[in-house]
Amino acid sequence: MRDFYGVTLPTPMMLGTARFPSPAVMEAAFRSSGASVATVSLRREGGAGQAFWDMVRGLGVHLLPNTAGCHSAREAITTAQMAREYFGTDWIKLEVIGHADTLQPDPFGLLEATETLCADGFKVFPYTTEDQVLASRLIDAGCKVLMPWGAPIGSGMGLNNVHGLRTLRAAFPDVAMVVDAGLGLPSHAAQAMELGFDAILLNTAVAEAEDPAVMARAFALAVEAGALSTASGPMAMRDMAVPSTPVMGKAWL
Amino acid sequence: MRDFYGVTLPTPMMLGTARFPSPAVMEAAFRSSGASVATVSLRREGGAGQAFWDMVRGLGVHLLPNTAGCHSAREAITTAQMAREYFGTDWIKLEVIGHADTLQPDPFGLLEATETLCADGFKVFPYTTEDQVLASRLIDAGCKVLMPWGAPIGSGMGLNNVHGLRTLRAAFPDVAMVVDAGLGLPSHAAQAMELGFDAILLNTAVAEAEDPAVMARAFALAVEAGALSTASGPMAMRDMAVPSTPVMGKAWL
Amino acid sequence: MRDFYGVTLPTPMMLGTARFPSPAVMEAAFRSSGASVATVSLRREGGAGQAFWDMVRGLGVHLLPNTAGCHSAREAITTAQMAREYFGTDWIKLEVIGHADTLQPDPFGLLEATETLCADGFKVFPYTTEDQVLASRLIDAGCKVLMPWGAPIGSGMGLNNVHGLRTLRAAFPDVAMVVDAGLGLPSHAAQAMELGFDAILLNTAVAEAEDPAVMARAFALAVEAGALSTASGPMAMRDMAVPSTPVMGKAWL
Amino acid sequence: MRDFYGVTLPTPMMLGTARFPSPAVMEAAFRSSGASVATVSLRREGGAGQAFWDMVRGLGVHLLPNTAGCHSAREAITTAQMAREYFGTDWIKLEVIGHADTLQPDPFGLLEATETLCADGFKVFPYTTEDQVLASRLIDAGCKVLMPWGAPIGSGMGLNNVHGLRTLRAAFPDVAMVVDAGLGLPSHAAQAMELGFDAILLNTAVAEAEDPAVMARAFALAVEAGALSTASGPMAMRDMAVPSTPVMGKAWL
Amino acid sequence: MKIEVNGETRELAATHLAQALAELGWGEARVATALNGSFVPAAARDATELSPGDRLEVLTAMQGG
Amino acid sequence: MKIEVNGETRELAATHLAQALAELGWGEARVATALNGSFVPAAARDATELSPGDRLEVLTAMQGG
Amino acid sequence: MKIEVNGETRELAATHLAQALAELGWGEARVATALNGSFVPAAARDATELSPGDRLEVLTAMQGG
Amino acid sequence: MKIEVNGETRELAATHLAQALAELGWGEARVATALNGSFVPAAARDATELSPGDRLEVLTAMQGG
Repeated sequence: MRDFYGVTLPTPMMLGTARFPSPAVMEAAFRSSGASVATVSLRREGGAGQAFWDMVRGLGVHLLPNTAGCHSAREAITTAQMAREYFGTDWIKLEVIGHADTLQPDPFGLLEATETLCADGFKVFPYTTEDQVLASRLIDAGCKVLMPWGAPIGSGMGLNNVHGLRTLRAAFPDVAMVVDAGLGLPSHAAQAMELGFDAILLNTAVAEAEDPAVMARAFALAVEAGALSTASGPMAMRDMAVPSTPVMGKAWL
Repeated sequence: MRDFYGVTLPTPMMLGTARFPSPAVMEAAFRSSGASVATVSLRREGGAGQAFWDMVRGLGVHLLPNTAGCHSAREAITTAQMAREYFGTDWIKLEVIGHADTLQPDPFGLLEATETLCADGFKVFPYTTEDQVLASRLIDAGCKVLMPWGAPIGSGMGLNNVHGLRTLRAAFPDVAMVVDAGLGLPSHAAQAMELGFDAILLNTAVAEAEDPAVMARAFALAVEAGALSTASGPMAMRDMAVPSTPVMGKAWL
Repeated sequence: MRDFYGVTLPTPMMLGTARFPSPAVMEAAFRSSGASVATVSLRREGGAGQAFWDMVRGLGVHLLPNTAGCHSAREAITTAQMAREYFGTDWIKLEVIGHADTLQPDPFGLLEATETLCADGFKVFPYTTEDQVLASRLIDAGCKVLMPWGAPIGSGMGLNNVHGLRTLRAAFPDVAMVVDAGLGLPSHAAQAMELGFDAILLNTAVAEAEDPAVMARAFALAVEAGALSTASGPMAMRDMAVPSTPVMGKAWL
Repeated sequence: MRDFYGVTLPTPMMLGTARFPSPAVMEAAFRSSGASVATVSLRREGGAGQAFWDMVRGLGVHLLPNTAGCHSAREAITTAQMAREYFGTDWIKLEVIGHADTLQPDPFGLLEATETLCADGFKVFPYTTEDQVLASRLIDAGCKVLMPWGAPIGSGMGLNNVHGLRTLRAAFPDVAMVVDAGLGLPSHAAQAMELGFDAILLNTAVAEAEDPAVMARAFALAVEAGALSTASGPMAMRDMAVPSTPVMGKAWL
Repeated sequence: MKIEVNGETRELAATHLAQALAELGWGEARVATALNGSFVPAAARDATELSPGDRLEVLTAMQGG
Repeated sequence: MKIEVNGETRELAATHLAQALAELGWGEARVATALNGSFVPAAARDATELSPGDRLEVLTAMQGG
Repeated sequence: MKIEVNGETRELAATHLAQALAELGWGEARVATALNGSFVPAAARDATELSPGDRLEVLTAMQGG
Repeated sequence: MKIEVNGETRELAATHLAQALAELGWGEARVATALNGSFVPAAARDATELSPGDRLEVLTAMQGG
């Protein structure tokens, strides 16, 4: 598997920490899935911060702070700087939201923030679209990882633009790519890996399942399945049938 | 998982034994996937039969003889009787082929052969279409398992008629159903299990992969993923985005 | 366009007469669409029959009586005989319903009724599935027209199994085929004609539109569009972009 | 139909003038389709310019010059200025290409050129993606028309991201939107109009058909069909069947 | 005698189908008839005897899809 | 007599199926048999007479999908 | 002086950011700080003067997707 | 002087754009012009001086998609 800014992850699965019914259920989901990265955020101190901080450190996974909810480059940059100090990592999942309904990335604010943060030594994981031109600009700015969306955050629709994602993957074969947002079922995750992506990041589909720990495990198996499939050289699809059982030696009855 | 004529399978994966580059590779695929059923056939004795028989018995899995290549009920019935004696099992994967190009089941010949074989004590696994009326007739004839196709045998197209398969699954909630034929990628297998099917049967997608043992493992993980997903109560798909990270407590920057 | 039992239709559109808000609206839909066939049924005399009969004759189109609601071959055969006398035509849209929820055709009852009616001189328009083996049996029985479903009656889902329909179309190039049931939007109708079908039959999508006459016109244009497309030799789909504007002579600015 | 910078078009179809086998065939395509806008370009004078100019003026349609092949805002701006003088129109189909393989728009160069040209009094028709944030920036810059792609230019794939296009359409209900590029079949055009788009622009699918004039007519009918469908209030899609023929009064046979 | 007409039991004086239709007020009406599930052509109505308990269907044109 | 074995005409001295299998070198082999399109169980091979032109199928395990 | 802390106006005696955090009970807490929209590293809190009306954000770890 | 016209180097006597177009045989032709990447309106051609090495583009209508 490609590395992420020099880090080789044990599993191609990144998991959010939000929307779980309880911290215990969240921990169970990390254990059952073997997710190797946990996304976290910064919010106003209300007393619960220390306990959450202790807990996520206890997960023994890489922490990936996000800039969720930031609608401008400036907000995202300041949030990233605060996160680097708080979480002690220069990894940042950079979200610059362009629209409240779709939570889609703002290509302009995203590029601006990416250029500033890369110059400031951050290792940026940009939450982006499948736009290939935007991708090339982010790579020029210093990104070694891209996180294109599959569908709007929390929608569970899966991969809305398979052709666009395939084109993006093919355009930058050497860049690590993570499908982030919109996955709803394990088959979506397997499909993403079959398209050649390097990992997935998900949260809602696991946290909102009736049994998050089991669903987390299901996604973990699906991404591994998709990765193995890509590695094992799939058959070519055919438009006609071909008998699997040999016809030769068939009896005349 | 539902049982198959009283037998509970350790894994929801059935694997064919044909088209592998070598017996050793085939055995490796069974080991890596943990497939619990192996499909086999009868062909004219050419000297290789005994060795193959010894080998498949050595796999330690349930054997499911097929009637591949039979184009009439009579042929299929005679083949089934010979298979029962040879393989010492009353399980039969009943194929009555209706057309050489698509290898699609012949609904009429299939029903006729099913009625005869069920009456004769066979445990029939009918290779059928997603046709719900045909399904009900096969169930009336005594089938406790159905094997609807996903796509033409060996095509690797996946699930050509998702709505039809979903309708079939919903119509007979208590009948064990195996998606047989046409699967090309693990995501197809996961999707089948997410639709509520109980197992998959595949051959070409594994045997024709560059590394069959790894692809077999990929499919095994995918079916487990799909089964766990169904068991864990997936989220409902939404048409709009919903932030995963809480908005409350967001800083004003 | 292929003929239908020797009759060449002026337009490849057949329209049902049910579920319209009023007879006047229904007539408007026929006028605006130029539909060349109207489907009708027989029901218990309640006093309204004569007026409806006068009205549909006034449409000046071919009448195609159906056997809607018949769940057995016997019922369908008797209904067909009554319809032939009443409507004075040997055309019959043969429906033998296999399941009340999906209203899908019963392949067995349909074939039985078709064989009896063809032998009795009827010109059968069988409402069938995309099943190619069933199709060949219906053709052997004497059908010169097939009416495969696109989706369940009244669902408006469009073409649920495009691959199956394409295969059916290719298998019997000389048989007139009408996509019947399940069309919801004009694009579905255009797609059916692009797949090489010869006509469509619809009812609910028109009758339940807010403005049935306008929707009927929309479908009429769509089927003509699809038919012209097939006739004019469409471009081949490409996986990559090709500039339409010539690159040669481009200025260097 | 929405207007385009104050101009109401007689038909929602715009047609390119390139890749036709001959000028006569091109003229036939305009006549048969009733396309109301013709796209044209500027290239180095090689002697044929005057004749082409006379011919396109003779079409009696609105001319929409493009900036095809421009890979920078600067190139596109200069080309637009030259086109305004040459063709005597302030309409410009603004293309700023971001990648030679996909010919996809460059969001950054496109926005820069749009801002300059709108400020300079041009009526910009930007060739853009389905990106909603980019769309809002183009609208802020002064665009009253957007031309999102359906698929890469000349690919004929149709609408690659239906969800994205539906979202874009819903986000800006008052802006005229034209699906430009990638349409291959009339059903694609009908679908675009059913999604609520106001017109289509195509070229390759018509020019490369075996009979361009007939295919142009097919697309013209399809866009009209789609527009009428949207206007006539389509039925709601259902997941289950509903009989069209009334069940009441059904005989007991 | 009592026979079932379009699902309702009726007391009729008629002994033959043609008479029954007249008695039911359908003498002139354009209808198609089936007796006990079998089609009876118009030409055969005069000669078709009725028996108590017969199931008569008298059908006419209706909207259809 | 001449019978057809797995699609090839063979001259056999055997008069019964069991003998034929032995003569064909399949006396000990694990096989399933059909004569003229009908299954013949192993237990019935001794008693199964052959006639000239009979069609004998002798099958064994093979790969299948 | 009055400054705005996490969106609420507070009356503080502190003149520098470090003092303010102590006065607010966050002297020991693991937090990240921003003043008027700009990040203030922990090391700079002692030297960072406050002015009336300043907007102070004091953030901590929270769930995120 | 030598200037580049539509990508080809040409030796011209003309000192201004309008003269150059005439010398190139495009005096009457309907064309649009750009000099060194910038648009030159028709009205400005008389007054537009040329310098050695200038890049002149002379464009006309062509098919477009």
